[in-house]
Amino acid sequence: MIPLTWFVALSAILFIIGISGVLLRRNLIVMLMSLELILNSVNINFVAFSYYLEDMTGQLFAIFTITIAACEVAVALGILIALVKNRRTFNADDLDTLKG
Amino acid sequence: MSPENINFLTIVTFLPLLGAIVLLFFKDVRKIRWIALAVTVADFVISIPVLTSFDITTHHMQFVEKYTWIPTLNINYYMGVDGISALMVFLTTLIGWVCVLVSWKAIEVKVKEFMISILVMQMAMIGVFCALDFVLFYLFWEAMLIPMYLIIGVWGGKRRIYSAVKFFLYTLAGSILLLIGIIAIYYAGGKTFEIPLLMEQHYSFTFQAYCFVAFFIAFAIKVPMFPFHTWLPDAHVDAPTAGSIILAGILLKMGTYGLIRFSMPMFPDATIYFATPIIILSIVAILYGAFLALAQTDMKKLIAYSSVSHMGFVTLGLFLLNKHGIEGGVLQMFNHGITTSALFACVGIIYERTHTRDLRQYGWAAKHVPIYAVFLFIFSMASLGFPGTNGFIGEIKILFGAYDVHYAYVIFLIIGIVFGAAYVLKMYENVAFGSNLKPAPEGSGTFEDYMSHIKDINPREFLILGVFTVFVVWIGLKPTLFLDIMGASVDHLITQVNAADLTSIAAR
Amino acid sequence: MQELVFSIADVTAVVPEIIVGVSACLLLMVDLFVKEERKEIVGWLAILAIIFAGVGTVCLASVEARTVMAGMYVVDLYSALFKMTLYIGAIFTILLSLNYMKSEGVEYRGEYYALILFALTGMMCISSGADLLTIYLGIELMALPIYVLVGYIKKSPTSNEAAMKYVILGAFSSGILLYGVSLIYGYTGTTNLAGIAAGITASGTDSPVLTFGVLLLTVGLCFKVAGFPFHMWAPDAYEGAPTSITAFMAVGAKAAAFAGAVRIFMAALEPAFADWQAILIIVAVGSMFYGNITAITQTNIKRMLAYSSIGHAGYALLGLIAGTADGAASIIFYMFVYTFMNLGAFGVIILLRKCTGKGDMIDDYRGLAKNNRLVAVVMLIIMFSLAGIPPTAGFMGKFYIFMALIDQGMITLAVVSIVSTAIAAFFYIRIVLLMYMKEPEGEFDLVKSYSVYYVLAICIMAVIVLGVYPGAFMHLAKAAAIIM
Amino acid sequence: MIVEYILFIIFAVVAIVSAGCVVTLRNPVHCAVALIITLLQIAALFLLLRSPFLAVVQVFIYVGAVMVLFLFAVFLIDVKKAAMDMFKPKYRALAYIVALILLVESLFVIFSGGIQELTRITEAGAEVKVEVIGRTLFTSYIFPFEIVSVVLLAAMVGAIVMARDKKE
Repeated sequence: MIPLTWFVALSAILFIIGISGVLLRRNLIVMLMSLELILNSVNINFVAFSYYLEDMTGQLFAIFTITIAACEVAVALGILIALVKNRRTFNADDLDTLKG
Repeated sequence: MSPENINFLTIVTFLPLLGAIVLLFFKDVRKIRWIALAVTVADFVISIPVLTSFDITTHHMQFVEKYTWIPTLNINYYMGVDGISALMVFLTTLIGWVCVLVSWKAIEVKVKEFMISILVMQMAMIGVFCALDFVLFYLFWEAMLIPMYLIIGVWGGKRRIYSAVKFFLYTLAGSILLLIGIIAIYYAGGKTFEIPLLMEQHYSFTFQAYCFVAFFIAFAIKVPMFPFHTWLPDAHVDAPTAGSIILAGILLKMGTYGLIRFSMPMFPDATIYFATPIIILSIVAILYGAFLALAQTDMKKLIAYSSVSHMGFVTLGLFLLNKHGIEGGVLQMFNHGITTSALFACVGIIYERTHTRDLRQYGWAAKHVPIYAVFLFIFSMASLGFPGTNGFIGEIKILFGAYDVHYAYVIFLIIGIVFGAAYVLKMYENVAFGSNLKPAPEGSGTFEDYMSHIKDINPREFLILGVFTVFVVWIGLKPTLFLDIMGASVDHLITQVNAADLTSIAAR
Repeated sequence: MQELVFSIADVTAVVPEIIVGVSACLLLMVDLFVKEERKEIVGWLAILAIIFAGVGTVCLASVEARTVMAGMYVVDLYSALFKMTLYIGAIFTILLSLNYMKSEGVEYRGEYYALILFALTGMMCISSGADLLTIYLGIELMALPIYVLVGYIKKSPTSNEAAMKYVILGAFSSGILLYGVSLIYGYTGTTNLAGIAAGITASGTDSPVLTFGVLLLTVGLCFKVAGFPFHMWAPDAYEGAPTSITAFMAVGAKAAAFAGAVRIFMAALEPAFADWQAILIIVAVGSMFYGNITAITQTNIKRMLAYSSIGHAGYALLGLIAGTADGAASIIFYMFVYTFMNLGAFGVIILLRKCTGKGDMIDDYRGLAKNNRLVAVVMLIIMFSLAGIPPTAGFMGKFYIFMALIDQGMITLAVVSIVSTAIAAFFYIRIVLLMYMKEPEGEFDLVKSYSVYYVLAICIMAVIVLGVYPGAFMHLAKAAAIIM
Repeated sequence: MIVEYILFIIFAVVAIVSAGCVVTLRNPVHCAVALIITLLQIAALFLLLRSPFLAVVQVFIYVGAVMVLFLFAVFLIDVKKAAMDMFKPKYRALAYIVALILLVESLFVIFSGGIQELTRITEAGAEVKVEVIGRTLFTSYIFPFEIVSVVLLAAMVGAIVMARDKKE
């Protein structure tokens, strides 16, 4: 049987990659993709724990997470489109009307 | 109905607030002035029974009212007065209507807001003297901040914004320390905010020392004691006359009152431990204030610095910790409230006519405005402690008290009194007997033209100054009434301080 | 065969949520039949729905705390008090919006009110959630509509931009929070709050898995309450959003986030107190000082209020740090008071908005008191309340928190936070100073909108009444915190 | 089973490499494709964890819906302009610090051995039947299920409001 640690390690790596993606990339779409990576790493955790604990909660939680992730993407892309219509950018550094 | 059944203190405290609310619905400036006057006079009249039916044989709190207020935090609405606070309440209501009268013509813009500020201020000040619950006390204490800030900042002189902000920040800094102290003592004193209960506790010396310092700084800023006094000259100079009177008459007394009510009875060990340093600070304040007053040419600034000096007498008297000293101190609080208020009123009266406070611009008062000059003379004499005036009684008692503790103090005090005489006489001489040949201010034509516009005091002003004169002479000739009222309370205060655990102090 | 595990009693317990959620759906349909210039009707209907929900909540609050929906949801006094705060926040937000959204010329004004109701449903789920899943879903249901609402003025680049930044950082924080949840789930084998507490007690608190999970969860929640250093979304989102939505975020979203945080920390992570307390102390002290000091240099009032809200989040966190029932009660009280203060402040900003370009800049308040005495007095009282000067409610809120803190012997922390209060007073009185002691530069032509006037009147009354007589509500808050 | 180990390693390595591609590639289209590959690997891992239903959901919703949405957005917006865009040094140091902290923390968590202790089963468990999931979803989890349906509706309304212009 594959040790639980392996799964958690994989999820941690994906989590860190996702976080770095959000913090490093300036392309808004890629930032959103990195957010998906984070959520997926969470799901690996949930499903793995669920399996190794013989408890269904984790799986169910993962289903909800996937749904929410879809919602987030829909809203975020909607906002992105509104933004792009106004000013043709999707570079986060160009968002400088608001200082700070 | 017998006096016991009436909630005198609540009425006295909240009547001004009620008046302020009523004022909201009026627009006519004349009506607003008359209503404000009526409210303050009524308040004064109601406060008289507090003094007349006061039982002078006991130090216990009187006219006590106690209701549950915020049970979750064990906070009560708890009011009551002893001999010292009763005097202060009386002084506050007295100053209240005088302030309204003084501002009758002096305030012409935003009269409604001004009168509301004055009335709210009066409510808060009376509340401070009556509150027997620490949180209630703090609420009133802080409530004074907003109206005073506005009084200085909106109706003040040239540098009003600077002075208002300075006043606000200094006072706020003090309040924060006070709040910390209050919460600390709540837990140390058995989770209660009731001041009489907290006085009965005995706290460890370390705790006393920390709390004493926190409270002391908070109160010293209000007094103001050297070196926390720098906000005072600015605030005085830029405040309108009524603001100066409130500041000098009542607000400064808050600090010394706090020392009497909280610091000394609650932290007796620390009081004895810190008494000598505070006396030295007081002496520094007396001399320093007097020196600076001597150097001023602005009349208001001169009186402001004289306040620093006079309040130094008060703190010194209090921390002598003997009967003469404390009685003298408390009496001086009252006296200073009368005398300095009267002097500020005098400044205001002449300023309304000449629009200058520069001493070098005067010199004709005795000739042109003789009645004014007489009043100014009386108050000047009272300020320097001339026998037969109220100042003399207070200062002589403090001198006696000081002699009992250490004769060296007396020497410094005498020097302070001499300086005091010097600056007061300088001021009076400058105003009343200077040369007649001083040029008129630019743009006001010849000297004769200029002087013809300057009239002697009118009946309204006569009333203001007359009332102050009554008290100056009354206390000067027959102080026993006032001393009797505070007597039992002062005795009790001395017992409380002497309950200090002297061995623990000696060990340090 | 599993049978349905919920009964009619379960359904009645969530009636307020059902009312709000279903009304949101209904409003979407009603909106189709309302003419463009009369969309305000939708807003009034939304208010009506919230009032019904409020009545429902009051009726339910009279019964004892009970867990329903298979342990997913809890109905108790604690959630009822927070829901009342949220209702007030939502109703006032709508009242502030009625005129404002129209004058800004915004499209889809009917959907706007539906989205507010959706967000409100989410907030209610957070405050009543008894399972990390419910709380997480509540957070998302609150956040998604607010992302959209922040960007609702589509023509305005600042609004777009604010929404974009908010959505990315919001989703980012949700991700971090979820990762923490997953680790805690792995450690305890459940997402139920009570179960987690039991699990932690059983397995001990020294495992790095738990510590890391708690750390990430705390960070995620601190993002949601905008605590330093996880505050960076707040100033931009506050400044760019429509002012009414800024108010909604400052009031509703913050209160809901605190409702969730208090429940998670006090009910589920209580055994791991030491782990999160240390983090929260850093966040709280950082928030108070960073928020209050940065606020001093701001020139835009919405941005200043954003930094001030960071500072206020710091104060409220102190209640959690105390970790007692009094601490939790002080947060309930603080959030209630904070709602009125902030709504009042944003109401004044909206009133000024009509003068073209005015209202957003602090300098716009110069001399306001000269001809608009009433508005100036309102702003004065609110500013002093935010600064925590008695006899306003702001003081009582802070006072209660400090009491709870000192009760636990954390005197240094209390002193530090009181000092930061003094710093905060500085920028609040600056506005008073501008209003009262400077001369106006031009005429003020204020918006005439009775709905805004009502909001301001109620806010002022509440600020004063709660400042002078906080006893009753404090008592309720204490009772709620004890039975939680 | 040794096969499982091998499969895990393959899936994991591919997932990590493609995830790395997502955050490093220039062209957003390439990033999207890399993300699809990662998501597919994760679906495969779900199979290893005996969760076929989730694997299917993962493929359907993520790869099917979400990624299509992404690609739409990418195509809708000028790709060439975005392609020029790469790492900007603004927050780079901060990002590295955060990533490093998280890495150290994670390594500590993983190598402390605490995780393996959490395992409660000794041999490979049985898969959770779809039927059971469905039942639970509609009984114990009915309330979250309802909330999530509201979330979906709210998100839909929100997305439409944002993306669509009202035609007069």
